[in-house]
Amino acid sequence: MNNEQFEPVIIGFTCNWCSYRAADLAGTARVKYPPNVRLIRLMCSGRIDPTFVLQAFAGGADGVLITGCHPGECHYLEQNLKALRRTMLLQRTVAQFGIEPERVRLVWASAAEGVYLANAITEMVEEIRALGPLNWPQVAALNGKSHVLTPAIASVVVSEELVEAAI
Amino acid sequence: MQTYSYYPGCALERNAAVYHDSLMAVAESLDLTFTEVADWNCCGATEYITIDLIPAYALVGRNLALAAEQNCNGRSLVAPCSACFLNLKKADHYLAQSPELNRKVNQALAAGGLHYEPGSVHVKHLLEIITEDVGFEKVARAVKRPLFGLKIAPYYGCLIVRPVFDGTFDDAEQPTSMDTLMRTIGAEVVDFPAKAQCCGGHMTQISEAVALHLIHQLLKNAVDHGADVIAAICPMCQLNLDAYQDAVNKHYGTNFHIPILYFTQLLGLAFGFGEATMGIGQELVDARPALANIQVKPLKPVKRKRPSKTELPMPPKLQEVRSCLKNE
Amino acid sequence: MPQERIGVYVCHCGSNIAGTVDVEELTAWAGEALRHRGVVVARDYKFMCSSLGQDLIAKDIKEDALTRVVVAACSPHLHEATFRKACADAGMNPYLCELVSIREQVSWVHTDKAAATAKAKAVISGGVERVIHHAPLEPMSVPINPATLVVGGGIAGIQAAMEIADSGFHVYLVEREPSIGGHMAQFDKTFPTLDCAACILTPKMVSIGSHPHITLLTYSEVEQVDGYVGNFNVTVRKKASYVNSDLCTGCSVCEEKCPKSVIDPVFEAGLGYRKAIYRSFPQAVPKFPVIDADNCIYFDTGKCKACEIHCEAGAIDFEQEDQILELNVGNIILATGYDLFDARRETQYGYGRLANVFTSLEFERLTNAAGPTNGNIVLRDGETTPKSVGIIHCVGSRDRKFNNYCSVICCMQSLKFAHLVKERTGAEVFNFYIDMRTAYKEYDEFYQRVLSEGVHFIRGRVAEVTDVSNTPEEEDKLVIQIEDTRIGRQRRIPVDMVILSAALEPRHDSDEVAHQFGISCSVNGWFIEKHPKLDPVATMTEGIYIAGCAQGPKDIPSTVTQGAAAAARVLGRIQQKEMALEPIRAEVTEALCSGCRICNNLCPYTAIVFDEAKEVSVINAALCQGCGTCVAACPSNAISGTQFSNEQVMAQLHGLLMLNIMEPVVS
Amino acid sequence: MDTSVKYVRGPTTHDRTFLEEVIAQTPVDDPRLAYCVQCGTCGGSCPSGADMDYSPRELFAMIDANMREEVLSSNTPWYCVSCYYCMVRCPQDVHITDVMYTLKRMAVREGFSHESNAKDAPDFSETFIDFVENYGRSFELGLATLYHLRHHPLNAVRMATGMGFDLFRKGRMNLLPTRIENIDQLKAILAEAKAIGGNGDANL
Repeated sequence: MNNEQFEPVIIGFTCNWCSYRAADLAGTARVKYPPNVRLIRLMCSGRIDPTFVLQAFAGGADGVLITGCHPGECHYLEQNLKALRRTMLLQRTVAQFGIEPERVRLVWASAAEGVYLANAITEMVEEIRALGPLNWPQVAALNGKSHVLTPAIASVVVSEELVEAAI
Repeated sequence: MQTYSYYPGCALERNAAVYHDSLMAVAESLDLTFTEVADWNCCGATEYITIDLIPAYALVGRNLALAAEQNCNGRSLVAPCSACFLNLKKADHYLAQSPELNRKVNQALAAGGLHYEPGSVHVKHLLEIITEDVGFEKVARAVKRPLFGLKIAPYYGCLIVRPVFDGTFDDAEQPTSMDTLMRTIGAEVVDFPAKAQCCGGHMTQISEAVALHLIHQLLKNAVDHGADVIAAICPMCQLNLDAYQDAVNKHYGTNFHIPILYFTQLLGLAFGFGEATMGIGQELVDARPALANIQVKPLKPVKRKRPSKTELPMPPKLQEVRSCLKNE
Repeated sequence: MPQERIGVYVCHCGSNIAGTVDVEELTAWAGEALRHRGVVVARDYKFMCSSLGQDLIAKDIKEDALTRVVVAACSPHLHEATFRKACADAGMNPYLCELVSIREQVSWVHTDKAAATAKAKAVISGGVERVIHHAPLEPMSVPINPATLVVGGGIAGIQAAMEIADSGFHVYLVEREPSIGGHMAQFDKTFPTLDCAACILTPKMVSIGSHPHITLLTYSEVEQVDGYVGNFNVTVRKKASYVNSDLCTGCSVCEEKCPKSVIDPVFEAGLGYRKAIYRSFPQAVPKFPVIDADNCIYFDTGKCKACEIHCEAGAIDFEQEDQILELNVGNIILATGYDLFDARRETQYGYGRLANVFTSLEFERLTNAAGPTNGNIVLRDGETTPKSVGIIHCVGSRDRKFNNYCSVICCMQSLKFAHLVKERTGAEVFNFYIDMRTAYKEYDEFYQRVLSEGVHFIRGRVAEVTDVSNTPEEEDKLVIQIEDTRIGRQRRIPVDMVILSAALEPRHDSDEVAHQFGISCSVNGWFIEKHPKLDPVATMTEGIYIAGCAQGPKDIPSTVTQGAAAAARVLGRIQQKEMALEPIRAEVTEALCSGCRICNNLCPYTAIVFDEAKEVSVINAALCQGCGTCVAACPSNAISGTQFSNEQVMAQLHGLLMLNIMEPVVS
Repeated sequence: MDTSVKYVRGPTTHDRTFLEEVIAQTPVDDPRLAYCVQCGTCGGSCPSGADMDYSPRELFAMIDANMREEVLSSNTPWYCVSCYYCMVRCPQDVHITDVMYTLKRMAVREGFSHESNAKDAPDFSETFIDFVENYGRSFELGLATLYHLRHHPLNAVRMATGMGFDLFRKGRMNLLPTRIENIDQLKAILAEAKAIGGNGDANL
């Protein structure tokens, strides 16, 4: 595939209090960023289940953007730090699957940082574009013909390591 | 023993040779080793950049590349001349900031078989090394003959404190590090509000009137506050204030006769080196009469007059606040 | 799962969405490509949020027996409530409606129409998949405790407290300093009318002090905030004042007798002195002094007790300790005010080095009849009247190195200063400004008045204030060096006194305070309001309101307006008696719980406890705030998060990636 | 964290303006020239401001007004002493000194540099770099003599007899320039640099 024309699909997880509002603010301020990212709103970045991320990759996403409040500014005290730990372990885990860890990116964005979030999205899209489409043969093997990772299979894949990360 | 790469700059080869000799002597007293970057070239001063951009950065880039190459990675590069210091620091900073500039400059360097990775050489001014890396305590321990009674106006000039790239080590308007250093060697530091003003740089060559105005302002301010000697940290500042003092006197009908010494000469004297070793006498305005003011014992501190009943309190100095914050 | 009957509604939002997204194509696509997922109706309309748009949905719910609704329009933070209500009015459970954003996240941020339309399809597809898994919910209802906490006793807090207490509801007013009054109490005159600040403020302060519905907690700070709207639990530390307020008569003899004088950095802005036992100022409310233990001779050496000896009421109590108070309130108003920019940071203006450079707050004290000079405008020596005064605007404001905003009040304040100097000393006055900003009722008229008084106005930002003199006229003067931008020339203007109109900054601890109360600060550090135009005193956190300069720099009229507005919002809540809360909570399915207790320590609100008998974890719904961390962490999938269940998120993901579409869509 | 918007040229139908050209030829992506609010901090701070025909602030307004010839013939950039006062004080963080260097380069390139009353300044720079390019080091005596002989023969005499003689007597002036060892390497680097885009355009 010609990388010049490759349009990656990125799934972004946002927290209801900071980063989703930053995305709203980017809109209100008419800041432009590439349309490759599709956002899912959660209450908190601490809600991010590693399975979500793996499911996104299995379902055809080329990158996953995890966003939350800045450390110390979590609406739920410090759940964003749990997202941080999970992200770091996720990056290690996906690397073991042969996925470039850069495909999982964590960005802190406060409700005031619309421009910052938009810039981070633009940067990530360019980076993933440079990496090219995700190729994850392990999942194909696990699932047979299906390209969808069921939660059940995912939890097998995820292994104890992620349970540790979740804590 | 701390080791630094050393970039003397053209002026220290001849015009400011005493700066080089005195800083080397002082370095030894302070356990510092300065290894000269082999085959360094001119930094371009403020001239090359006015004609050509990429060659100007490539010229500085060669020095940075040589410093990095000569096994000095991780070591700081010390420049005693403020203009050289800024050129080296600014080139490193801008190359890191602008990928395009970096690409072009490295393409030029490649023609000479060199390469420079922005950020690999940490450029520092000599004053910064002595006040921050060595520290005042160690300087104080090296003092053998304190300069009691000598009234010094510490002159910083521009390029050591300005521009500000991710924070400089001292204030851009009213720096104080050399003040403290001069007090550490026993000297008395006079109030010198013009301490970071411009010496005129190359304007002596382009518009003497502008240059003389600036030099006059500096000399007048130091003399107004009772200084015996001005301490300089840059060869250009020293040259302008020293060599043009005559011209200022003629132009303004003044009679300034204030010697301009490098701060390292003053440190050297306090560390016990002889006047000859410190190159005293090389300056055009002879420093020896002023140095004769050095006392054996410290002057009695002038008692601050009791504030009158009506006097309103002054806000505390920012430094005091800062140190309070550090203690918290 | 029986097939749901889903309606999809695409909003044009005028041209806001339709300008960048092909709404017709999008609607047609949703009706076709998502039909197999249950979409039975797909419509587009100019403004879905209008009553006609809402009627459209209501009609379909009734006539087409819709069981789910997806609206593709603006951010759920704007209109989720609108569409939920529309659905509820039509007889559908409101939580079966999903609002997806194709404005903030699509049309406003993208430019390519085809790409934007393609993304909008994915977003709708995600919404449709998600809404299938929605469950009908009932909002949780909580009672509203009618008591209110107001933090900060400046004019904003005073106004807010007064409005609420006058309506008959109880207010706890917490103030850090020994007296209420805030910055306004330090001022002499207020612009543009020049009425005396004390004359209009002190009566209000007195009313606060004696109000039957106000508990005044001065010299106190909030330590901890728990709970949620309607039912906050607030811990307040009332610092030991070492004065028994039951006995103290406020006679101030102790202050006279105290031998220890210290510079007062707060009320006198460092320009005057107070004693170690002190009231902030004579009209302080409450009238009781406090002992500053850090400076008290007795606390230092164990000797002195001059205050105790001379107190006839026997009110001095060196044994007093800090008190911890627990308050239960339903709503909280934060009116914590501002700090003045530390003008020493702009070294070129010489504040702290040059004696006769003053800050705006110092000058307020200098002009105040009750200030250190009894209102005489004099130099730092306390005696000499200046013959020329320079007033510098925008010190620390409109400057990327310090504060990248306009502090709003400085132009008017500087005009006021110019007038006062002129009126009281006849000195020559120079105002140095970048732009003159006098936008409010009667403000520009005041500028006209000061112009007529012969004050010089020099347009330009001052380069430096220096004591380096070049000419005999400059000797012993402060020289203001500036480019006079009216003539494009550099000028050096010698003056006797310089006043720096310093910026208003967020309180130094505003970040910690925001965190404590669960709200956020903007990039510049001001508390963020719920909506910058339409909801300026509410915050994203239910039950927490903001007023005055804590929200951003503003003058006294705007501050008072906000104080009253916040009070009105709180009174509205109190009158409701109870309010509906979003049912976003986590639940444990006991049959799946393995009792591993991993979730127990994760909860920031300690809402999860372990039931020893059943050996399962249990979530207390009243404490749970719905962050979902436990849901994500549960290794047995035993915890589900209402509205954000695994099924819902997974389904949305599935939809966003278009895995639900039979044939790949080529856009 | 800096979350400000970078200067991005909006959609336009016109050719590149003079302002955009100056921005593009100044090193580092955004010298922030477009943010000037005309406060005059630069003009007020400038040690040689009194002798400039336009204050830096006026020059920036003139750049925005496309007054190319007037700007490039101005003596203002040549009177800049590189003291950086304006740059540390500018509330909008405009890289003023760097912009002045850009204007000097443009003036030299486009032949305007001899229009201003600072017409000797470019020659001083050129004399200086002649030595640097041939020796790798600067050479004070040669620089001063050559430059003054060209422009101020009287000064040259004064140099030789007065202060210059004093400096020479004190051993503070070289009679001959020092040449670095690897001058060929430097020459190769500078030749390549000139070939790449010696005329600026760091961002082009």
